[in-house]
Amino acid sequence: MMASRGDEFAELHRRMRVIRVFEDTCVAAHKAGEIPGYIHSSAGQEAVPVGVCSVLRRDDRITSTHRGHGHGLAKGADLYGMMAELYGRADGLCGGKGGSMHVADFSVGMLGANGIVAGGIPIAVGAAQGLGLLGSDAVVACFFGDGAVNRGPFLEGLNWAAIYRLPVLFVCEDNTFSAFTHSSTTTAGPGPLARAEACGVPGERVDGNDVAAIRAAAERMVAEMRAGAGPRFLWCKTYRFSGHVSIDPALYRPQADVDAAMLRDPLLVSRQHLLSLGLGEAAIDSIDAQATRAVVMAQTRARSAAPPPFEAAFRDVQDADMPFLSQRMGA
Amino acid sequence: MMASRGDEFAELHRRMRVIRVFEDTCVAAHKAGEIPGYIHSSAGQEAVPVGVCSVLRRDDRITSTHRGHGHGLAKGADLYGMMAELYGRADGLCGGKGGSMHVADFSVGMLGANGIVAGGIPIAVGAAQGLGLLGSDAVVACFFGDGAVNRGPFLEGLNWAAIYRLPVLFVCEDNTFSAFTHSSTTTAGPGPLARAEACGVPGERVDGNDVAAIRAAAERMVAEMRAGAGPRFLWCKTYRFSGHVSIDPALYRPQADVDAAMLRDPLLVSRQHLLSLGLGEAAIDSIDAQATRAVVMAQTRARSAAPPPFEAAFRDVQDADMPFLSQRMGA
Amino acid sequence: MNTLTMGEVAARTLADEMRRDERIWVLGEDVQLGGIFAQYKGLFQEFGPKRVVNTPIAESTIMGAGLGAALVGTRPVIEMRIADFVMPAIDELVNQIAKVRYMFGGQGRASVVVRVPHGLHPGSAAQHSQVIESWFVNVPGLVVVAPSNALDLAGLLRSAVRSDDPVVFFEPKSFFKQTVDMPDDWPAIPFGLARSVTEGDDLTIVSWAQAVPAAETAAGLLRQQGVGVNLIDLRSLWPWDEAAVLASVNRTKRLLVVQEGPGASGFGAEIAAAVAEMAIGLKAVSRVASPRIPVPFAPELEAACFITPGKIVAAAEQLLQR
Amino acid sequence: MNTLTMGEVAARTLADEMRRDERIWVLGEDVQLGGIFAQYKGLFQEFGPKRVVNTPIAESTIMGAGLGAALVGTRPVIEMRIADFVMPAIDELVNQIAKVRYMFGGQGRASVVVRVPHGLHPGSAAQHSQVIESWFVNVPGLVVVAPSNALDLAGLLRSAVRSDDPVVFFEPKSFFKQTVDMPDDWPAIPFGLARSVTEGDDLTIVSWAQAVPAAETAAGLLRQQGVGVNLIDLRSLWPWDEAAVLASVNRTKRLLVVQEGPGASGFGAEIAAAVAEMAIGLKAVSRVASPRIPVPFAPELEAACFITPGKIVAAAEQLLQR
Ligand SMILES: Cc1ncc(C[n+]2csc(CCOP(=O)(O)OP(=O)(O)O)c2C)c(N)n1
Ligand SMILES: Cc1ncc(C[n+]2csc(CCOP(=O)(O)OP(=O)(O)O)c2C)c(N)n1
Ligand SMILES: [Mg+2]
Ligand SMILES: [Mg+2]
Repeated sequence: MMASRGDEFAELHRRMRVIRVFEDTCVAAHKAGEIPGYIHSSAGQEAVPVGVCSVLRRDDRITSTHRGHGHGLAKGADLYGMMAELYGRADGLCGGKGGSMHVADFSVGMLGANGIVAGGIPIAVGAAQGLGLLGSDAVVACFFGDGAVNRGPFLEGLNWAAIYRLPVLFVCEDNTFSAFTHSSTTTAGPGPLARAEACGVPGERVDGNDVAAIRAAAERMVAEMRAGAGPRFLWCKTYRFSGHVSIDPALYRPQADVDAAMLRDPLLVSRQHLLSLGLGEAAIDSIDAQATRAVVMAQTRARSAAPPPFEAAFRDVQDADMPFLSQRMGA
Repeated sequence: MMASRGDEFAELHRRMRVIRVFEDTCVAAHKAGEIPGYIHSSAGQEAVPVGVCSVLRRDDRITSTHRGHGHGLAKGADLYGMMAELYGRADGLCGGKGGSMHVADFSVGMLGANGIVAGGIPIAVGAAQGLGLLGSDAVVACFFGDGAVNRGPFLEGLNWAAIYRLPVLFVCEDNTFSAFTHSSTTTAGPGPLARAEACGVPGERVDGNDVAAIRAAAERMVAEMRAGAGPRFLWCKTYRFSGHVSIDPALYRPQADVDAAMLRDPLLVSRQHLLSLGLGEAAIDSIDAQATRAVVMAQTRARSAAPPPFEAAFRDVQDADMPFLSQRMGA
Repeated sequence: MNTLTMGEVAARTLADEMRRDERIWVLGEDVQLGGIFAQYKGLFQEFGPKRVVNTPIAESTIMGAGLGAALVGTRPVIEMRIADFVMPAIDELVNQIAKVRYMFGGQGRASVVVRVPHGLHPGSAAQHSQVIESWFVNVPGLVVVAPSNALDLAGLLRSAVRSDDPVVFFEPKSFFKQTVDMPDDWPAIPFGLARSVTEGDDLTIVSWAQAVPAAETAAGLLRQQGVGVNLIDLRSLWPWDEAAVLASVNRTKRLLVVQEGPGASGFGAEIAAAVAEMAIGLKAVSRVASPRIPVPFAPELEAACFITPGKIVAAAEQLLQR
Repeated sequence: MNTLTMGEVAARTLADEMRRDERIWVLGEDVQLGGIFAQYKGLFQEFGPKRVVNTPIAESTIMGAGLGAALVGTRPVIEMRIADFVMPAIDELVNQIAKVRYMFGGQGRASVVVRVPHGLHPGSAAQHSQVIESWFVNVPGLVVVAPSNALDLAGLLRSAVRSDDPVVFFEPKSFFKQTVDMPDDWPAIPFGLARSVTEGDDLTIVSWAQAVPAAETAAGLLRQQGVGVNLIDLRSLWPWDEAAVLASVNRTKRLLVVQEGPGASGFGAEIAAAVAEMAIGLKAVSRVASPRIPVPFAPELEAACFITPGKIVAAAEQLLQR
């Protein structure tokens, strides 16, 4: 599909830049009071979803987290649809009913962000099991944070995938923090990968800021999974550039760590990589500018898009219902 | 306290025999319709609680499972009180309100059997944490089955104990089955110990039918724990001699496995050990007979003991309550 | 006519539906052996290990994996063993299954049936006896049914596995071994349709699940006293048959709600409240339920929780005096 | 008098109690930083890491460890962040905490306070907005409180940490930043005692938690129309102040229950049902609650769920005509 290694990684770079600009734009829009609710920015972590999703087919599925914009955009969700969702517009991917924490685009296999830490894990293994029952060879990539490895569903889901040999790629997006807490203080033992292996899921650790490394590992693993080898685990070490939520100044992060992380910005790493592949500075700048423009256009459109009609609040609840009774009290 | 190694292991043998006879007696009484509810017999697994509890102090705590009679008796719970509880009598350890699945004896640190698989794990880590806060050097032994290692609380509890360095001895009583299912079909990876280590809890595997081996390992670990080394894990491989519940013929167990297990009956192993320590056959037989008599006496007494008075049903619910309202509807 | 246990009826119904629709499959602990109430007996033999899946003891993931499998287009039947074991899976049921369709704007459906044997059962004590229906009535997105007998269970099970909505399917666990004479064929029963068990103009009794047989006996006893009881077995708790209940109460002016499990914020409260709001000329309403105590083990104490004809008749007599 | 935020009031109250009783400690995610509503601000600095314990993201174990620590004699305050995150911990709360005392025949007590900020909050959508009070009223063994303001929260928090019963302590999460003028000292408020907010003889409004301010505004609007409202803020949901509510309804003959969260099997159903059973000469009862829909994100849709003075006045007007 992609012409050359240069073009290929230029495209990945573009996707990462879209996510970065999307996140920064939305954080600003939230602080400005334009976007309601909460924004969990994935700035600094773009290499993970972009690297992994670059080796997935459209009919492969992903599950996501509360920090899910990047996962959706990397899997191919419509940029405007996602922006409109965050703005709570009728045009949003979920018709404005989900917002940032519930962005989803089933048409590209993005089964939804999730407001519950580790909530995507059982969904991912079940999706893989269901796909198997339907005779599909699609695989599922399951994104979760370093905080999620301390919740029960992590153990249960990995064990589950292993016993049924399900094609699930577990992707631990280790951004060093669980909300406002350094994860090293709440996670014992040698880390996520050792836990996975102890549950029968082999894997490896990669540089979570290097999209090429992630892509290479994911490519290998997805091929193995599609061939029936069972689940795989990818531990991606990275760093959260911003606060846990948009309004969190994240003062609990040691400045030296932040500075070091900025030097390993996945977009810088990618730029270096593109330069080494022969792309020029100007070409890369133009990719970046193009990505920025796309986000700005999406925002401009979302800003002026219509909100959902009030009746939409009562749609898609359940088919068998008591609309009279259920609305009587609150109407 | 114990005079010689011979006496010491004779006492452990006696405790194991008490448990065996207790279990067989209760299963028969349940089948005969004397004991209500369910009975989960621990016959075949006696070496585990007896070995572990033999190194615990009275103020050390244990948590248990649905298969908890042996844990309680090993920790020193009153034999008659336990029998009376299974019979649903006022004299029972829980006044007849718990039954087999909820036997408890807080006076000896037995914090309760549990009807929820893995339900004792978070309680155990919390108890250890609480003891630490109170300045006690007591430790907690946490018993659970091989089925429990696939439930979320296993991961959460082990990680918890490790990060706070809590003195919890996790004891996996691996009797090969999870209810009616061979656990090998539902547990992936290298097994419980590897999972524990991956959560930062070191440990070892011992022969779950050899009370001396279990005692030796537990003794070492408890000493380490009391010295502040943090949690430890003991994986005891054994076999469930009977069905999951009293009425389960357990036909799903391969006969060859059952036969092999019977040869490794912990009471046979213990008898051999006692013989090797110089005890005579007659002495051992008399220990066995004495144990049997004690259980029979307890049963005879429990049979004719009084049931709890009806009002007891409304006691120990909560202090701040609405007794009128709460009883009105059901009274 | 065939004489079958309720367990067999349940198994045959599901087998029927699984033959009809290949997307239906079952997951849960020990289901390959037929389930602890034999309600899946024979299914493993007929449909094999891909469609009758034994799981680890991992209720959260049984529930959550069911959801994932539904989102890609299969129709899982999620076996929970007993109501008490739903609790480790409430997050997946309430935070995820009930909400996915809505919060994703209709992009996906959680077409699952969550099967939950529930209710009192002798000697089962505090952690194996619970009734928690009202929690799920309180959760938007969920259909809740609680049949009292084999025919209703079978008919509602058909509707449940055909439904695109997630259904929490409570089953009267003490009745699985009872035999019934079943017709050769049994149809689907729509959600939200109650069954009138006895007719009468003096008193409306609304009941469901394991309390119904006691209510039926009580209705017979009251009839002997000259009191005509319209006993309504709700069968579905959400949606529930408001029309049938209101029509009856508007006639009798007296409502007695009879349920197993604690009355305080039990589902009976919703019925009593809704009737109090909507009925015309209501003279008296009352509830018979288990007291708000954990279920004790000893039979002498457990008796406090069981719903008996005697308790119902006593409450009815009081009600008729108001 | 001091002007404080509700978060500060909560933190100071707990600090007071922790000074009084060394067995009290706090565990939960991010509590050392003060909690996400600053309701633990300063506690870590004063009491250190042994009594203010940051935990992994592991609600089941936060809850269950709290229980274990209670069983050996400490008094844990278990922080759950928001009601939606209680769901992974329901097993530990309902199957264990609520039942240990009873099923072990009184040998142990689960003296824990489970703190649960709950309710609607703008832009929080389906998984961060829930109200699940009624589930715990349905669970024997649990005390359930749901104060609406700082003074009540503080007084009930004192009672809760001093109580030997397990207490599920719902806190109005949208009000934590509001400031109040607090007296220098604030006393414990006993469980089960309601607060009369406005007096009146034409209509009883029973409300609690985040719905109270809207109900108070509505009572004022109705007063302007000449309708006297006795607005009762329940504060405790179990036990609840039956005497106060019945006395009021027996006078006004009309009850309006006003609550956030889905009305279907919400706690309001229990109040309406109990009043319908026990009140004398009741003319009309009605409920204002959120509709039975997951909470949507867009402000325009979310409005369907918020309880407003307008909705309350409209329901009151209808009720007064019956
Ligand atoms: C079950 C549950 N508990 C708590 C929360 C609150 N919370 C939201 S995000 C978060 C931190 C998650 O950390 P991690 O998994 O590392 O993901 P990250 O935020 O770093 O992407 C927490 C505690 C939640 N959403 N769900
Ligand atoms: C959460 C939960 N799920 C299911 C059950 C039903 N159940 C009771 S015992 C058991 C098997 C437990 O296996 P294991 O942990 O190995 O203990 P064992 O019975 O072998 O002692 C099951 C599934 C339960 N009690 N709790
Ligand atoms: Mg993280
Ligand atoms: Mg086992």
